[in-house]
Amino acid sequence: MSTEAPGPAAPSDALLSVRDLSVVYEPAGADPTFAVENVSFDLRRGEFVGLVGESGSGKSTLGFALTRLSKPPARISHGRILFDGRDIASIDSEALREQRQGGFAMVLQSGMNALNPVRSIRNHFFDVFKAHGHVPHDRREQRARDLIGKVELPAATLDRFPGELSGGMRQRVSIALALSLEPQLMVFDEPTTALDVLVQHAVMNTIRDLQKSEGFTAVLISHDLGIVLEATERVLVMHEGVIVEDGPSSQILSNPSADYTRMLLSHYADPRAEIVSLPGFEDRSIRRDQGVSRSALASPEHAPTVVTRSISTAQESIVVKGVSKTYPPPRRGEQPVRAVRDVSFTLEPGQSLALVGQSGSGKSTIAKMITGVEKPSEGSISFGGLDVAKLRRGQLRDLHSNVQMVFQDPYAALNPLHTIEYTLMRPVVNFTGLKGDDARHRVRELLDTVGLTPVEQFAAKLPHELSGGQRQRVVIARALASDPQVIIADEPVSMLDVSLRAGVLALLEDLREKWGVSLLYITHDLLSARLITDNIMVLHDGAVVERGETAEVLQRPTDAYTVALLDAVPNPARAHGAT
Amino acid sequence: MHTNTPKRRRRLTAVIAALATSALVLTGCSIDIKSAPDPSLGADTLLIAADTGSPSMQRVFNPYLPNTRIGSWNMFEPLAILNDLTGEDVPWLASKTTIPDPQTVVFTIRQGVKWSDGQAFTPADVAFTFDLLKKNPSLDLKGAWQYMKSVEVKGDDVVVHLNGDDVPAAQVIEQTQIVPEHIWSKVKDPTTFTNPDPVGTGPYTLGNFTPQEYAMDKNKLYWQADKVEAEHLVYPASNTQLDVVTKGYDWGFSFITDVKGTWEKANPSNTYWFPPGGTISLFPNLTEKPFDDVNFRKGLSYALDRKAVGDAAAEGYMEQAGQTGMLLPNQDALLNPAIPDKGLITQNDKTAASYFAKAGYTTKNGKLVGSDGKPLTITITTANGYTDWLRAVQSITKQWAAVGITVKVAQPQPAAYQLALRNGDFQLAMGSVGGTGSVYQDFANNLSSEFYAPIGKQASGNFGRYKSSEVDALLTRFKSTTDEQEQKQLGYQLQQIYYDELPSIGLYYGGSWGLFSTQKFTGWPSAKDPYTSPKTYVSTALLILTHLKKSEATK
Amino acid sequence: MKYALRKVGLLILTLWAAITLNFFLPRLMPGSPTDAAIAKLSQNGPVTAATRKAIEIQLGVPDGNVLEQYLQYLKQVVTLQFGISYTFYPQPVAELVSQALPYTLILVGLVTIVAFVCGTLLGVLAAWKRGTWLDALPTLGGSFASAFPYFWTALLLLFFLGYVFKIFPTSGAYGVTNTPGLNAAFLGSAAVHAVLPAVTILITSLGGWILGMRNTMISTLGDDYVTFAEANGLKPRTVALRYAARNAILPNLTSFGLALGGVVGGSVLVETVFGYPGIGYLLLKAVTNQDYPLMQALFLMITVSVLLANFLVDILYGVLDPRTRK
Amino acid sequence: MTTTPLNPSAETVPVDDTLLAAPGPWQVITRVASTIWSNTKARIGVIILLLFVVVAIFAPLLAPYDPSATTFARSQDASAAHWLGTTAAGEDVLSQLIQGARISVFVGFVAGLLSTAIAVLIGLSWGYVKGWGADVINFVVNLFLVVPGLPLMIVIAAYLQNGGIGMIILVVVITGWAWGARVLRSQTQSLRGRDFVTAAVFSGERPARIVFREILPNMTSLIVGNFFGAATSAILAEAGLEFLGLGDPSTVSWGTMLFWAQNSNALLTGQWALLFAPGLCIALLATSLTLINFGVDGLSNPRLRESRKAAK
Repeated sequence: MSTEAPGPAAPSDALLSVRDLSVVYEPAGADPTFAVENVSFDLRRGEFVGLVGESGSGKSTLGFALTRLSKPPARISHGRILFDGRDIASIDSEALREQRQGGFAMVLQSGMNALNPVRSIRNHFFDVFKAHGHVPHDRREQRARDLIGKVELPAATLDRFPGELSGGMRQRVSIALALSLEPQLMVFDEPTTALDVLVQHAVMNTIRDLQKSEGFTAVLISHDLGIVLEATERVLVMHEGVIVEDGPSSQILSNPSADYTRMLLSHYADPRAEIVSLPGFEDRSIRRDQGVSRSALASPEHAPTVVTRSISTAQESIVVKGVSKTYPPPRRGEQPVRAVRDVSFTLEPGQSLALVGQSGSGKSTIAKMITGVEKPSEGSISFGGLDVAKLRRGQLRDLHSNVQMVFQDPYAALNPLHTIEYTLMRPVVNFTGLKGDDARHRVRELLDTVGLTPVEQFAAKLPHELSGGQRQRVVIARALASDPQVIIADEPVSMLDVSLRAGVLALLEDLREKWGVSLLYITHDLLSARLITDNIMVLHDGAVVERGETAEVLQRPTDAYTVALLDAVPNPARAHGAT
Repeated sequence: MHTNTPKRRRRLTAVIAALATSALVLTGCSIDIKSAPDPSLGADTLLIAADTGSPSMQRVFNPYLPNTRIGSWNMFEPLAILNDLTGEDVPWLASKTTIPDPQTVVFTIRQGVKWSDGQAFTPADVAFTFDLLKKNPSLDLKGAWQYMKSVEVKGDDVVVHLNGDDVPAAQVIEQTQIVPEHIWSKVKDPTTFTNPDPVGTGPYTLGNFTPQEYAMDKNKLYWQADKVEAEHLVYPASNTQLDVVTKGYDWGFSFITDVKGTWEKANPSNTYWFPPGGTISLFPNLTEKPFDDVNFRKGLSYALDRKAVGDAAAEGYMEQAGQTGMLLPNQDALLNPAIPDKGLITQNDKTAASYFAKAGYTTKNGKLVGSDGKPLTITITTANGYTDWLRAVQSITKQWAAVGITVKVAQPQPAAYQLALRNGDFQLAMGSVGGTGSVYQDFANNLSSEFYAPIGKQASGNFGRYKSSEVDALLTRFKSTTDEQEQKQLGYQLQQIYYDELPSIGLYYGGSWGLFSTQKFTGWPSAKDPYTSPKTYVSTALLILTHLKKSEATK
Repeated sequence: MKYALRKVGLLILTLWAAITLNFFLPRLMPGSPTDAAIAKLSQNGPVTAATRKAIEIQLGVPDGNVLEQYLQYLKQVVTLQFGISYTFYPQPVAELVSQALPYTLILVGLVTIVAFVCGTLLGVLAAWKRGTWLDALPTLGGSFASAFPYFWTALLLLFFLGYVFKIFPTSGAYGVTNTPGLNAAFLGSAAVHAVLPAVTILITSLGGWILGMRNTMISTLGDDYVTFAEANGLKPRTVALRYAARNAILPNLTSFGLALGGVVGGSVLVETVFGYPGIGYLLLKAVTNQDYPLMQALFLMITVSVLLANFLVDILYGVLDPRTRK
Repeated sequence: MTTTPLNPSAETVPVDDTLLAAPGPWQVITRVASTIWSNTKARIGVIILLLFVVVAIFAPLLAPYDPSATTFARSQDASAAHWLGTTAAGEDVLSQLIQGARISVFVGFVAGLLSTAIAVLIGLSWGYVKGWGADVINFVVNLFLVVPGLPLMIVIAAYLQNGGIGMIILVVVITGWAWGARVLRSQTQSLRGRDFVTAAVFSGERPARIVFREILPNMTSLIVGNFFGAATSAILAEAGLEFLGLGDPSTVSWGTMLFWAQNSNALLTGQWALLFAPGLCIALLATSLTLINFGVDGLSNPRLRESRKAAK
């Protein structure tokens, strides 16, 4: 194989050398676009390298290309991938297949779905052994047990089917499967993104330990610079298909060279700190002291003109008293699911309350009960004079005119086929009684309020023409359309790229301050809770384990669960400060 | 892997083009069908297309059930056969039938007849049979006991006493098929008795039976054994037109499209004979305006080109029918000579218009308009699936459209069509008249007030709701006369009334579709030798089976 | 438990409603069974008033008013005593059905299974070799063949292979000379007789399975576990069959269940054209002759078997898909 | 930093993304059409279908003779005057074939539209409502799925009598909507769990509006697919019913041509163009709809789209 590679020669201990690699997307009926453009880099043996970028940066595309898993419409259009001196960009499929044992392996983002639902875990392992024949017949069972042990799962897991395992367990199984190939290179594509915070943390630890003990070369692809910096020795930062920075982790943390990297880094902070600030976000204590509106500080060029409330009446509080919710058992013979256990709290007018906990802690169920979507099994929920649990369908409308919701996934919360104007017009027409030009005017005011200007342009757009942050602003504008007293925000920023989060949070905070809307903020992300809420309640298994002022609770947690949650927050500074 | 390259597209297009072309090329060819007789059938065996099993044949040989196998007719013989073609009575199990007075019929039972199990056939069997039908009216399909009061055996005679003067009843009663007392007396419930192992007096006995085919073998004990030359009969269950043409049948009863081009062409010894079996007619609902007006009916009649209607319905194989109710030429002898042109009515739109005018209908803007100023619309009811009738109706529709009448066609399913007839729920209905072989029966069924029922009440005959004291009187006289000449005269008068009053409008003859092969046997009925109708079922089949001779080739 | 009870309750309710519908539907048809019988007889020659009367007595104007008839019918359903057929008087309904059922079950049932298996395999192949002639041929051929009207295909096959080239028999389920039973002659003859109807059903139903499987298989091929299996270097055969196809087949099982349930109804058009003595032919006869007892029995049988087949598929689903176990 | 960069996200949205081009029904239709057209199979289907539609529309101009004129010699073989011969009643087969396209295309479209409309109405309400309402609909739909189809058709056809085209359409619709309703219902159920539907509830929308303005447009491809499927089975069912003689044999359609062909044993008289041609036309028309559905499948499932180059 000729090696007339342009550019720098590969270092002598390089396992992988990528030269001028380009990957093009050629979807039917659309123009081709380059997802990865002229990328070159080397990986040394035993190195643990992070590949960081926000959505659309091409990092996963690159990961798939490295392991030759690109599928139409993606295609490697140019460049070479030298693995152990051999160009794998152009070998045939059978040679490639053989190369996968003892070569390169990949752990997919959605580890949940990476296992064949109708095959037992044992068969998954045996399929790999059979395909490559690298484990003798009589040693297969033992080898499978060893591997499953390496990812800290009991041997009994081998008898199970993927559907019987939790997400974290499934991701561990796929790591073990990748490991069973005895690869020299492992590519982890967002291995923990779909998992719960605490589980994320544990899985990452396992990956780190395995890398050390097995000694494979690893690439960790993630959108979360925090996680990557915590785990890896070297980081490649990708932006719009190009590697913008490549350097040791410590150097990137202390002295990033690219603006983009600096911007990413600025969005990390430790929720336990005395003072927590993000770009555009002064700490609450400072703001209070200075008596300045935060949003004015944040973006002077973009200060939203806040609409005066059309109805400024006495505010009502939401009172939750001894609420429990029990779901019937999901399968016969199992225990009923107690999603919420005896939760009581009051959301005072104008207050902001954080409800934190990992998934399954019952926080979303509480939101559903407050908005009348679900009825509590025990206890009562009232909003002003309304007994929420006893509302009939028609009355729910009255509740919704005062209690609105901001959804987690801005991509799912907007009907892709309706223009922004239509989406916002509906609640305006339904709740305020405005019609025609008045309603249209109101829609534009709302867009202005959430900072989507020029409003005329945005009104005419469809959701897919907006970025995630913009969509979330539309969702917030919709929630505001009925002049609500309470907004319930269910993980409003968890689906957004790190750089977009602060803006949306700032908007929420702004609205609360200017409009006097009470905010129930549901999240697993303690940092954001710290930034925008006064009070916090930590939920675990449906019950409140800790509550108090947000800053107080996060700085001096008393419950072990709260501590665990805090520890799970990725923090590059902390990680590298400690080492 | 290239999915969508121009080359592939061309290939796809080429495949489709090739398919279409080959289809068209194939379409241009025509394929000759030749008859290929089953070599396993001997020269002494008749293959008969008659007994269609659907989906397969049940072993039912109880002659009194409508679902009885056709073979029953060859085993259970009647006292006399009413030749529905000629109207003659042929003495059969009764060697002689006498009517001493209009209320009594005497059947002299034939001597020397044996049941196929060897037992002698006696007058007691006849009396038992009549008794059986009396006790089980559901078996009395011919309705013998509608006319009978009692039966007695006097020596070799069986004397039947009638309910009143009823000479024509003899022709119904004589058709009763006789069953052996020594077997049927032991049957618990004759109404559901399938008679799987039949014993009869007829020329054949049941041979091998399977749901797809059964055979009959010559009855060695048959009283006319010398006249029966075919040793075996085979009745397959599947008798599609394709089967009939290709599989070498000797005798079939089926209309076949283009009989000359198919049946006759398939084998040089194939012949056919399609004598009239009834008159396909339009029944006007006589209780409904304007059909109650004889002038209107005449207008409709003169507006018809019956030749065209008949041609459309039967592809030109059947003749147009006259307005006498007689089947010609079979019943030429009984035809009223006073009626002009043998009752044929020639289309004449002018005459039609004059009759319509008498009925109050005039032509405006090409439409026939009534006195109320509304254009005339008529609905003709025919049974769904009776395609020959439908073809006729389509032809009528075109002809009447020419004189300004809009015709709608109603095609209920056969059962619903029957219901419509019975309830009088129609304006004009297609139907068949005559063909029983008895002049009295033919007219009585359609004209007698005995069967009259008001609209809404179910009628069992006389669906047009005809009512005439004159006709009733003629029919009553018919019942009480034994004089053939007088019967003939009465027939003339009924024909005249039929011709004048148009209680139904005759269109064309429905055919008796006889298909024969002279390869093994000759002596089939034909236009030259019209001794009986070519039907494969009913007792007249016995006349054919005892008439066949081995052909020169098989002798 | 409450959920299960509700399901069972709903099933019983559906069954009852279907049974009731089966009772009333035939009675909606204008005209009585006698009318139907007369209509049939009148094609052979004039039918006199006396004949009509005899048949009316024979078939028996059904006893009592509609409610009483209905209760009587329910009793028949429960006791499975369906009485005597009108069309095939005096044959008991049970006898007719039991004669016809084996032919339909074996012919249509077997062909349905064969079509499902072959169609599914071809669909897997088409999806796996997407874009090659192995995809184009079964996909296009299947689309085209499944667009053929059943009876038309049947007629053409019958004409060419039956009458012109005389390769296969033209009607019936077995040779005239065979005695039904477990003898080689009969079985051989029955097999030969089943070829044309079987081929007809196969041709016209194969396409649907091919297309269905191809589509789900293509979707499955994009699933993560297939990508992961490829990333682990499993052999293409293993990936195609054990990973992709194994999962892709699950959604098609529901359609297969309905198709299996429909087997008992036979294939009316095909059986009619080939004069095949199965349930489909019987059904057509029953419906066109207003044979209430026969219709009711057949409808009940079909209804129950559709429900039963769905139930069996649910069980099969449980076996094939561990997610539904427990 | 409250401004967000205006870069379009590369995320894939899990709905009919082909419908997302721009607002307005015309653009949606254009976009649907172009997606379908981009599929080779679908394109062939569209061409065949258009051909039939054109023949149907201009049938009176294209047919050489009056299709119901019985004035020609009976059972003629193909000739220059009668390309496909004549029927046993003396009609011109080619003229009948051309005229027949009208009925089949008409029945296919009308019955397809009607049964799709019913399936949409029932399927969507069924998917959206909860509680006893859903049980009632479930019950009715199950009933229609369980009761045998063809006998039901025959019974209805017999009940309605006078089998005209309207009756055939009605029968096909009555027996054909249930399956589509079931498919649409499950899609509705999955869509109703989407956040944008919940959001619409929060926007104070009434259920009917949610179902038909929020959910329905997101199922366009499924509905279009259902339409083509329903039209295909309607065309086949029409032919089947007419072949069994349950239609009105005096109308000229492919189904009745086959009925007459069988009735007058066209095979026997060597007139088998009469049998072959209508059947082939039915098959081609039905195939064209099936082929178009290949393109429609690609609307909702991008995996089923044909890529320009699929290197493996």
